[in-house]
Amino acid sequence: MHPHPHDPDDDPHVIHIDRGAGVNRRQVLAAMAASMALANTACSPPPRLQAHPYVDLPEAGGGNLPLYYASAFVRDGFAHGVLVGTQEGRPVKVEGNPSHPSSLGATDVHAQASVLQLWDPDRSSVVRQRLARAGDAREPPQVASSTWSAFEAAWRERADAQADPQGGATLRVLTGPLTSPTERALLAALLARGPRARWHVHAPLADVAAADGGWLAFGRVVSQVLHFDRARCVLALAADPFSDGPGAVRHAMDWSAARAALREGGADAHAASLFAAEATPGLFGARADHRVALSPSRIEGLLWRVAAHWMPEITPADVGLADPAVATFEARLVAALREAGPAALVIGGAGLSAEAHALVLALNQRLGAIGRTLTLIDPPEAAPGAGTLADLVDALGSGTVDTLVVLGANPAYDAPAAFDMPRALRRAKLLVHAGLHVDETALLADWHLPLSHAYEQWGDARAHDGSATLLQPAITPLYDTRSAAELLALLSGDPLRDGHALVQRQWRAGRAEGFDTFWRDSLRAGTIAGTASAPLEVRGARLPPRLALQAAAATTMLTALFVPDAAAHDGSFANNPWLQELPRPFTKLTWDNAALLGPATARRLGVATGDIVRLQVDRHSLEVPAWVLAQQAEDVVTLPLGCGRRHAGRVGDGVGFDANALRPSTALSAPATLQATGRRHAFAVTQQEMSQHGRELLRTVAAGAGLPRDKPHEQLYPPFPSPVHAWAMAIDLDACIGCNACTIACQAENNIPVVGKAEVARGRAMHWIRIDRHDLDDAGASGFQPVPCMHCEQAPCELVCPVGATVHDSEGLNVQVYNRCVGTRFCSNNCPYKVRRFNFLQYADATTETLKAQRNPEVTVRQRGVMEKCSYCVQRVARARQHAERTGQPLVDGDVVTACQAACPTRAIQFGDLNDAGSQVRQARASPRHYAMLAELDTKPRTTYLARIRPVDEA
Amino acid sequence: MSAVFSPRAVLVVRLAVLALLGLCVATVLLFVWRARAYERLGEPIAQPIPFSHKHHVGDDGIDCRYCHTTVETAAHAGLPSTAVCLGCHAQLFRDQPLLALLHQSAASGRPIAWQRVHVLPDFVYFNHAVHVAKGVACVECHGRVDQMPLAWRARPLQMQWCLDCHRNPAAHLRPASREFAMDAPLPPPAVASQLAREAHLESERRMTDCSTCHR
Amino acid sequence: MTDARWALMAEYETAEALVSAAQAAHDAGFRAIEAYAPYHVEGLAEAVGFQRSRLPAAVLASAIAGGLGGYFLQWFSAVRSYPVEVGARPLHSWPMFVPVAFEMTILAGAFAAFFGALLGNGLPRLAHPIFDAPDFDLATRNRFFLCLRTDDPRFDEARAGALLDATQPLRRAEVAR
Amino acid sequence: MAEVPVSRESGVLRPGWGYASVTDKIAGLVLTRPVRWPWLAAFLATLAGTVAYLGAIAYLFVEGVGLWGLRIPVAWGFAIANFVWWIGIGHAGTFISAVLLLLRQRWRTSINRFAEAMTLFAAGMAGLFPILHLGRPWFAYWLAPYPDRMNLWPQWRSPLVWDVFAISTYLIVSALFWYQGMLPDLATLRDRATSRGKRVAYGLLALGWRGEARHWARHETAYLLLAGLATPLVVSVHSVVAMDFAIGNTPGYHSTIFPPYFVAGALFSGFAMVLTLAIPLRKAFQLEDFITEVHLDHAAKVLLATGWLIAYGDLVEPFMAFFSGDRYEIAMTVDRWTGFYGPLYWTMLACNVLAPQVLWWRAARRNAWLLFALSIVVNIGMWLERVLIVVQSTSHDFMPSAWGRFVPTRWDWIFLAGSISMFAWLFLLFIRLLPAISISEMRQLVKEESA
Repeated sequence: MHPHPHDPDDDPHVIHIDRGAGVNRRQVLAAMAASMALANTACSPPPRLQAHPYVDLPEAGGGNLPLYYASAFVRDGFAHGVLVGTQEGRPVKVEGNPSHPSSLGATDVHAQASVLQLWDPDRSSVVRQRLARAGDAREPPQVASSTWSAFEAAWRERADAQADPQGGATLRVLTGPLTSPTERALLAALLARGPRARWHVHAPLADVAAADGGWLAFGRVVSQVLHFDRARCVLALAADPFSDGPGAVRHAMDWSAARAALREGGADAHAASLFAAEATPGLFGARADHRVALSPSRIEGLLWRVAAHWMPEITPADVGLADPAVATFEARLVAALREAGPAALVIGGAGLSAEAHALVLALNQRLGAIGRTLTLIDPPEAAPGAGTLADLVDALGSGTVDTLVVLGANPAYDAPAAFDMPRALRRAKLLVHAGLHVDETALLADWHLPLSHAYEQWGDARAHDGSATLLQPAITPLYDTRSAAELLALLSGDPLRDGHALVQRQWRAGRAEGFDTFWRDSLRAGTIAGTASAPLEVRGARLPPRLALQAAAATTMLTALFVPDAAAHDGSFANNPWLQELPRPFTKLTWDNAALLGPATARRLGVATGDIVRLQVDRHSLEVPAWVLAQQAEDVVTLPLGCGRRHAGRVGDGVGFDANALRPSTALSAPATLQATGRRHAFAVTQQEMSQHGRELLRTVAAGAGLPRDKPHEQLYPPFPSPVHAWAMAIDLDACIGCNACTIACQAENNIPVVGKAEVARGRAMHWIRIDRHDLDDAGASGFQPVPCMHCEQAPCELVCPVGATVHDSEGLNVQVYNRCVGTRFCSNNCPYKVRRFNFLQYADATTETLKAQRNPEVTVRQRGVMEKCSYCVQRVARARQHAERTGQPLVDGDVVTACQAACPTRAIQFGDLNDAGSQVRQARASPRHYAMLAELDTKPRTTYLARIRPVDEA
Repeated sequence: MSAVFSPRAVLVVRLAVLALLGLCVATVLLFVWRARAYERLGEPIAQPIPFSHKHHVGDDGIDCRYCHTTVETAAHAGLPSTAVCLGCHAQLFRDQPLLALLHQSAASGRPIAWQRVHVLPDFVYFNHAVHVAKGVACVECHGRVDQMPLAWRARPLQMQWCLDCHRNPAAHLRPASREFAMDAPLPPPAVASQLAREAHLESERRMTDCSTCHR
Repeated sequence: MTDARWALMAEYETAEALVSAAQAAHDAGFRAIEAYAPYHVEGLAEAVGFQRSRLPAAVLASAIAGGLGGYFLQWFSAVRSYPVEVGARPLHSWPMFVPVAFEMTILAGAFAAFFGALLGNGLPRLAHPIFDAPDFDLATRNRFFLCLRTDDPRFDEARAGALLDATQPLRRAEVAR
Repeated sequence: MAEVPVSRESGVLRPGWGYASVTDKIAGLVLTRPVRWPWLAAFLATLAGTVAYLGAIAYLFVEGVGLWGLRIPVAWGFAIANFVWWIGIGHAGTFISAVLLLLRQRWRTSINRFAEAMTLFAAGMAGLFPILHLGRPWFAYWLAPYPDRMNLWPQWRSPLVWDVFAISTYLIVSALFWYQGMLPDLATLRDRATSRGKRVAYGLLALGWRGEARHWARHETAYLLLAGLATPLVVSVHSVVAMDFAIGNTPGYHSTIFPPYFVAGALFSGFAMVLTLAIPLRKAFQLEDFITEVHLDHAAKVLLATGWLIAYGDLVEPFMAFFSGDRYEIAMTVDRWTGFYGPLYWTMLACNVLAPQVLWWRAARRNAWLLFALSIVVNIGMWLERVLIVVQSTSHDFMPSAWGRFVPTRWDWIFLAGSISMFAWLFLLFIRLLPAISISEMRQLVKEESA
């Protein structure tokens, strides 16, 4: 099933010069062209290239068509089902797995970027052993590369000590959130071997309060599976269900699907009305029909007031004072919730107290939502009996820990500052760390063991709804690495060592007969049927005590909110350049993080965007750059985690600030104070102007209404027909939530280079599809608009190219011919949509082998001095056409799916053939909401938009 | 004062001017020659194993597809893997010193490093499968491989040359049955146009679109 | 009959003197007359019997050819050789072809004017008998010269000499071949 | 010895000059080298600048145009502004020698030669920039039509291709015109020179010119014909350059007034540069008798007139923006006034429209040093004008979400300075090696202006 091991260099279709001359061909061509131009008359013959065939043709065949392997992308322990697309044996692109509950075919930015994580040149590739222990952090540790067998030998000795029944040496295992049945079974076996062995879980982003909320309400931990498709009214309190948690993509998908009727202009069939009370701007809030920005304490006040309508037992004393600022919002909300009844859904998020979370659960129950718009399940990551990080720190402090194994976690970086983790870790007598990178923790460890990437290993993990998901390798490990399961097997001295065997053993249990078919079907589907967690039966929720209204009586203290960075997440993606250069949805900030402040708060503190401020949380303080954001709640300062890595790699080191240094505990919020320092910080942003200046670029319509059809202009010339196919794209702005998945998908598919902070600051970001954010009103409502190339039928860019490097083809594509481009850049000047990107310098990395291996062989890697832009994934169009021509079957709608379209979690992007009367894009163009951007210029764009629908009561 | 230039001086000047003109012409010719040299037409190329198409195709009559397995299904015709060679040479001539490298490769698992004969710049996306499906025979671009002791490039593989065919494909088509025959003659025009119709080739405009070959 | 001398020469101080002398020589029937001046003297060429040059006609012809050629080049390459759709403009977008055609017109005309003049004047000609004539380096400063060539069929030593003397030149000399 | 004829007082030539004295004076500039040290100092300084410039170019070819402050949306920066500016300067020469010749303006005689030289060098500097500006300069030859093995041709609808033809034609024609006019003077140098080397060198260049009557006649015809061809050419060239912008749809580019506006601007900056060069030249080599107050006065008048043409353009641009009611044009115009580049705009107006108004006063027109200062101001103003058109327009076009500012880097300035010093270097070479004033035409002038 998985391809035969082979180094990409030995690929028959990867052409390169002899090892001797380590230059890439493009440089040679350029050099030759240059030398010709410079009339260099030296008659050196062109370089003779070599080709390396397979030794044995792999099962997969030598063809150049992509092969997809159903596997999973694992983040925070949860599986997101994906299809790993390999070209010539190399994973180059990830698509969503349509049959996976968390994906339904869509992906988010991290899943899209995960393929680059696999090829990350800074990945840990060898076992490292520390020879002598450094007295303190300042001494550089003496480290030698070692081998797995050496480690195993060393481990055996300790293991025997641990096995001693009379309280042998203590063993502690620290993992991130763990849902993999195989790994948990192996871990259990390991812990069973020694009486004084214990497991600790460290989830830097886990919301402790939410878990406690479950205890308060039902006396147990629960996790919620949300069903947006069944909801008629959704209230998100300090939560962003469209981007937080493993179910985010599914939520967006369900919500979008449920709006279909509304979008068709029909009656408001199942479209949910979304209410957001958020402390910091999120994708859900931006898309909500009604949104208010409030500090967590005021959000809780709101919650209690709203809950009181359904819970007579809540006394007026508990309700507290009304909040005039949100009166209208509140009224609308209550009405909407009433109307929705059991189809209502209330979601609580990070920053709320445990009591508030409990109240949210109780309210949902009272509304009848439980079992309908949300089901409660046993948390797949729940680790009963496992200790917390705090427990571990205590244990370490007491010096009773002989051996500590840190598996796939990086506490030395992402633990709260209060724990002073580096010091604590040094107290362990033997510290073993296993991870993808030689990170902050690895540098403290006595042994560092390189782990395999998800796409290199056999494994399993659970989806947000508990469905078991299988991981299968799309390529054999690039380095001598082990999967977590294989490592645990080694640690526990399991007779089986091969990941494939381990996972099979796990799932063979009770499936002796028919296992092979079961296995094949499960692999093909990517998930194991019928493994979704069963809904919990819960008794009536207990009403939590109302905390003293100290929060309501807000002091001058700010509330610091610790949130995952939209790109770097908890720091595990910090070394991923695609993500670092990805504009954060609201600030359009790249290669950085910033402390977000509300406008009034900023005014009060005399802080402007770019000012460096000193933040004080408890006894920790840090100087960070501030960003004033209209959408941000007042009295709240948002601190994105995951940046400021010290040992992430060549990309992630020292990007932004490390907010963990301010965390007093694992809680996600804390009181903070702030004052300006008077110094300034330079940000690199991709969009300066958020106002549309009255230009209707992003247009909105009332529900059921349509836009006036702009009448066609008089034409001077006869049109050029597209006789066979006429490709076009339609983007539904009512569906777009601005999640950026398309941007990264495009970057992965089309070999788009990253340029770095300095170049982004100079306006040279290369993304082919950029997401413009427009302020829709002064209240801070945001609209997102993906802008790829418009493929204008009357393209201004083509007219001005002196060498015909950008021209039209007979299918209506505005093609950019890189090898003809001389780089006058007139096309970009003449492009009204400014979608063209230029290689001002040599951006494409021509030297790093692993990065070259990630590239899509179907797309030219652009040289310095060449213009590029969205090509409608012409390589995918070509692949479909060539298949049709070879097999003789005509192309049908859906045969060509662009990378952005495939990734979109709300199916906002349609691509197809205008000559095909039944095509999706044709129907989209017929919609009354359809319009072309800057239509007055009469460029006749092939990429057009469907207007966003305004909330019903604003129409 | 006497004249600046004696008749002899004039002669010298004339010669100098002539030489200068000659130099210009020479430079132009040099560049033309260099461009041609790049193609290396008809130049046999030394290979680590002196593989003879003449022997395998011409004498033994082995079909192209026996080694170039993906030519009908993929963009690349596919170089035969070591295993394919061993398919015969595990028995035949196994002790030939010439084949030592082959057995080494099989043993070590390291591929044989062949010298490329047909190379396209990597901004050109040529698809064997489609061309074969449309009736472009191997011999059309690769020449009489069955007469090459060591393979060489038979056609320039320059854009101009590609366009010649893309503009008038009918003149280069053969019936599917004869595509892999080296000595198949081009069918008469009537048949050719019939073939073109059956292959329903796209319009000349489509076939000369930049996006047909470049991405 | 071949003469060792190339011409008889007379030197003058003013343009008027040269013009009248040349006129006189021409009236006297001499045809192989050459007059040298440091600048363009009105009427001198006519005086030595120079008819209007055909240069303007040549320039016009060349300019027209250049213009047509330039336009044809564009039409051929854009319509015939490799037709490509560009910004939905017609293959033969003649208004866009005008500027280049115009520039080609000018260029061809200019070449004709420059090289036509050289050709007509028989230049470049680095060596010439006159350069050896006494004082002739002043011909590019402030002196005017008249030459009666010996290869003139009407040339006759005595008449020529007499005629030149009659014009009271600054000096008279013989120019060796 | 007393010369006949001798010039009398006339505005364009002081009295007391004859054929010989004129000839010796001007030929002397080249043959007996006066003003050695100042010239040498200037020469070495500009040579250093030129070498630095070439170094910068080499570095640019290695690194790429990313060295400059270019970005999306402002993909054109100083390089294009410099190009337009230089080509504008390159217009005065041809205008003076061709148009004024056809108009039989005697005052052109003593300034046309070095004005033409200025034209050539300026056009050369201009011609360099579009190539430096390419992303892949080594493929610049793809803009030329030739039968290649890709069967590809230039895209004739692009104004950039028109540029290639216009600029190269302009360079060639100006060079021919210049050389044609210089033939007799080269002969003069050949005959005046004393050292063998110089006699040979100038002899070769003179092509054996000997001033025969028929030669003079054809020479005159050809010269007039070239003037007749150069006159429409000079208009066409900057019109084409203007179309690089006018053809574009960007607000601030897409404007029908550009061709005449640019041509006027060209003459404006060109005459400014003529003064910038003439005034020091005349002082250094005591040419006050040839380049008199009358010349300065006339040049100043042209400056004033073209200055008003520019003012008209500067007025019509915003007017049309508001008159058209095009929201994008209006927004761009308001930004030009009040935006990031606002200060530059007002400085530009001060330099181009306000400053030249002093020329209403005769005294000012005849005050050499004031004119010199003014000419510098105008040059700066015109450069700012080009920069504003190129940079500010694109920085503020259709998509607010894509707006961005161009900020020049160190390298943008290096290339501007480099081209200026290379221009100066070439000009210094010229006045040292070739007659800076047309000798034969001066003789004719002596004749015409003599009693």
